[in-house]
Amino acid sequence: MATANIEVSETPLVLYALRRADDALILGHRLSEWCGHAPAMEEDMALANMGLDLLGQARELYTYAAKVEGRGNDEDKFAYLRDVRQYRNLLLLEQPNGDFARTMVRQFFYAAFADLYWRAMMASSDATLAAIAAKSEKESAYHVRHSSEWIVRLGDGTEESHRRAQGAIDDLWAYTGEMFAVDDSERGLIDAGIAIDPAALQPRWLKTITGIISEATLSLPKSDWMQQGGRSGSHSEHLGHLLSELQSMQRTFPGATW
Amino acid sequence: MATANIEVSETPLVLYALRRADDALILGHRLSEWCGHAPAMEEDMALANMGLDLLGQARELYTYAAKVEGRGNDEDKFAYLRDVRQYRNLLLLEQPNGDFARTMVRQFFYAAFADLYWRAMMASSDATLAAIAAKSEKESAYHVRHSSEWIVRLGDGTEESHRRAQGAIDDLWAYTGEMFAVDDSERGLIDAGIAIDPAALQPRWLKTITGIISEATLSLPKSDWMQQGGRSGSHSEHLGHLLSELQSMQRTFPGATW
Amino acid sequence: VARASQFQARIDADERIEPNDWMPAAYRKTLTRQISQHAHSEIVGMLPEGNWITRAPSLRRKAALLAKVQDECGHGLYLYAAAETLGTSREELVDAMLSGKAKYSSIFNYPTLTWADIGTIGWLVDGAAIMNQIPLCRCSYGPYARAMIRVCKEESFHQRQGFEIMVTLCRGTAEQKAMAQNALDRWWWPVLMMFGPPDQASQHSDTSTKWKIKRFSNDELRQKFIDATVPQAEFLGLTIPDPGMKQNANGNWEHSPIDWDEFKQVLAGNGPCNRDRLAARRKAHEEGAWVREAAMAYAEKRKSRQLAQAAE
Amino acid sequence: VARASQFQARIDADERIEPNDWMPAAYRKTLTRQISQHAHSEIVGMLPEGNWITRAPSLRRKAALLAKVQDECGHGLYLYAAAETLGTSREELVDAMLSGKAKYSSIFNYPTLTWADIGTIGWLVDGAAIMNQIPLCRCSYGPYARAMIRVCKEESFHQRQGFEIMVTLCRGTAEQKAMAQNALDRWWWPVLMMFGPPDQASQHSDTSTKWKIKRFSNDELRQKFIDATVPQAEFLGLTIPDPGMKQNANGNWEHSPIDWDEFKQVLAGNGPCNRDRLAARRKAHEEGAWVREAAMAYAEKRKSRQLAQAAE
Repeated sequence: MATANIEVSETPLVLYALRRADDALILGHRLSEWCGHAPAMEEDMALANMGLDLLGQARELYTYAAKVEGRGNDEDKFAYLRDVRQYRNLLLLEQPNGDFARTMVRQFFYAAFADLYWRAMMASSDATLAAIAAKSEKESAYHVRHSSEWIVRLGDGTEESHRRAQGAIDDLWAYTGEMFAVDDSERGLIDAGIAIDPAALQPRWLKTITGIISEATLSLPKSDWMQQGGRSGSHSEHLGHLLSELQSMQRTFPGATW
Repeated sequence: MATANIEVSETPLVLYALRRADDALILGHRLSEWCGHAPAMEEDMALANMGLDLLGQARELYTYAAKVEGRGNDEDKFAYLRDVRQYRNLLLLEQPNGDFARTMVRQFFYAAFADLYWRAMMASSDATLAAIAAKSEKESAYHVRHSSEWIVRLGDGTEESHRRAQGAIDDLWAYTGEMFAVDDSERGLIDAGIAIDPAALQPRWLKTITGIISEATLSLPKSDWMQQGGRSGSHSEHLGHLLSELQSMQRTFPGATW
Repeated sequence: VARASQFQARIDADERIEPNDWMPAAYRKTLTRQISQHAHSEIVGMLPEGNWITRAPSLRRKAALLAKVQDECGHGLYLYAAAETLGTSREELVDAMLSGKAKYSSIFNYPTLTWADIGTIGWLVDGAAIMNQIPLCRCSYGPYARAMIRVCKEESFHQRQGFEIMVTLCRGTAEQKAMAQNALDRWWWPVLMMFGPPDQASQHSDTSTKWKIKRFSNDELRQKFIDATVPQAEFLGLTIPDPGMKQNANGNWEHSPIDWDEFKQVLAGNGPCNRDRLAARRKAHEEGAWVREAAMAYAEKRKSRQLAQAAE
Repeated sequence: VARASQFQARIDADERIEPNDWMPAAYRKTLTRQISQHAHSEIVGMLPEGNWITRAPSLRRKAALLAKVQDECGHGLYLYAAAETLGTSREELVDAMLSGKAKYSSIFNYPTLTWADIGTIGWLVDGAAIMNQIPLCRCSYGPYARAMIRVCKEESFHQRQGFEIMVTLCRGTAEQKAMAQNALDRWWWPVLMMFGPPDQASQHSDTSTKWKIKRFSNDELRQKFIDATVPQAEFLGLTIPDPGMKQNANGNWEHSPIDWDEFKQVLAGNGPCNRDRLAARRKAHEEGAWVREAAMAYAEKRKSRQLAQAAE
């Protein structure tokens, strides 16, 4: 019986790299869905730019995971030949684009985290991760700037844009907690100085977020209940649909070179 | 190099059955996309009913194609392991659901044809096709009734529903010509009394259509330009996306039994 | 007061209460709430399974799943009709659900991640629903009891179908069996919560029991369900994700403590899919508004044309 | 009249015309039409290729395709900017496209069915575009000429990428090679039509040539393209779907007659994707309206706040 899904040895470092790679791929894919359909041509450009940055990050991280794992996997096998339960991205990033407000709120929540995260990761004792972090941090800084400008414009724009932006914040807020969570696998890397502890970044992240949200005349939900699961493969219903599209060619023509 | 697409010996009779099977599967699949999202619960029921009828027709026709072909293919291999260029359905039926008006216009155009077509096919010299025709005709008669009632309601309902129904007619009209086209492969079956000539049905079809459309205070486009290609595998961009979803499980887990 | 004791006497004599019979306001209210929640559950319950119709792995499964989800819609329709006999319109009931005021079963706030979830929902969720619903076939309120008879018949068909999907997966490849186990792992505890809070914490049971709406306690039904399910899991070769579960002297399987905090969170709106489910139903309702308006406008036009014709 | 002949003298002397220079109204109109059509083509051209971004078969191809479609958007932006120097706003130009009044290249009214179409578009559609555009780098109107220099540089990169996709397919499995051949079969004739009607039937060429907007005739460019493409197809091992094509004494490849009826149909709106393309662009525009309004409202609020602050 043929099987098309690869097996992955999820040692802590492989798992670490895959989680971040999946984050970047899935968000990059979502942004790429806008291409040709954005509210203005300048936004087609900007969304594609951010998508390209993220795809680039994903490729480097997958390649590193493959190298560390050493079982003959590569960036394309990781991206195209894992099933939904093998994906390790944050739930936030697989949420559908929705309207432009929702896409920008998702981007803002994540980029504000990623920027702090990658900046701190530049001090990783793992030279490859430190190098990826340096590049990703520069890119994330632009993502924060672009998305936060839009949050302010939408929040403080018209009544409709305010309503949509607030709705997006309310809907996506519960997915932000997962960014700061750490499991045992990752705790070991933190203790070894390979990874940094994201929980330490939460106060600064919250400060950035509340600053922009209040400038935008918007508000954060009171609820502190947070949804988790992506990091261990318990996803929302949205990821499966995304993957059926993303993987369709590799699944239909197994083993071919493109 | 593994390949996941089956090869099909498209003799005239196999091709004939596959074309009708693909019609039924693709339209049935489109209708099933509504399930849980229809404008009223009664329509959830009705759309699922019609979808089930069509899935049933598809299964019988695929099974017959498999039997005639005699190469070990079966209904699931035909449905799940042919690529977009191997599909043989009418372009009309792969068009996206759009709003309810568009779904109903698509249904009406096709059902009004299918009803006449299957009624005539009951006289086929091929006993299996004649039996499938008898069953399908009964089902199509209900599809015509249901969809034509909606065309009248939407056309003669509110200004908005009229505008949407007219828009759907204008957009889908160019796909209706393909229902009446015959190629050499099918001509041989017609001459042999196995298939009937759809062109002979066009006047009656047009009479049904114009009757309902005018009762609905709607109008048919003037244009007589017609789009073709589905019967020979030249599809619109929509079919590939539909198939990536329809086939995702069989493609991801090749060879498994479900 | 005389009417109230007469009413209770009829209940005690196992008579059926019918729509035009006198009934206490609280009975009416309780039943309206329960039947409509049940109807909402059928309708919202279309979504998690509907999520796999377009991806079902064979044509036979695709047709069966579409038919099943259609049946759920049908159940919703009978149940709304039963609730309407108590004097509240379907429109009002649906609006209460869409606005978030009325509840539906929390089990539908969990996502369907893989095809094995479709099997598991049929096997366990429908199985649990049947346990809850069979006693309702003898409920004191006639229209509800009759609706439940029809619903239960179809549900047990669905339950068998779901179990058969699980059998196929468990006899399949290692990947398929792992998929089945993973689905059981995710659904087991939420399914146990479907029977409601433990008896000592349940709010509505006392009066419901007196009125013969409820005939067994939550814990009794939960126990029955577990005892029925354990051998099925064994048959499938799957492990129930409760390492502390053990059979007691009476032959009943005792489960470990249930995480009622999760139950309360999901009930309060904090389940994995609460927002998605309501958003999907609201979207269908809002995007369908113009269709429903068109149908009404047409019906009115037609009526006034007919009147005009009759007057000629 | 003196200005007109002075203008023509500048053109004849190969001087560049700049936005603030005097120019005949017809020159302005012709260029506005041509540049904006070109811009519309870049923007609508994002759609057929964009259709495969989410399904590109490797991450490298996915990134390259997204970058390519983004470049097309960038080309659209420079070209609108060049057209705006002639006095019509981008908004007006875009509205004319969305309303169906202004045209875009008909080649984008054909669908992308398989991944091989992405290779073929790069190889042939971009290849044909470059043939058309290289002479425009020397066009008499400065802003257009400068935009074209930048566009052509990127287009030839895209063309090489497309050809490389074809090479990979043609060296791949039998299925991949068949996919490549099928794509060539579907795109060949539409690509030849990209050069426009045959010279004896062309409307705009005379004045365009006089004004040094157009430097080669449609048929000349088409011939150049075919002669360049035939050896590439041979290299790939693909068959150009024109059994009547033959090399003449000058070494040029003579093609069979082109079906200009199809060309006219597609131009008149009856191509396979005309409705889809316009609908997609209109949807993006309409659904983006609230975003653009929000940005404007915010900019105004900000301005008035700054003014208020300055006044304090």
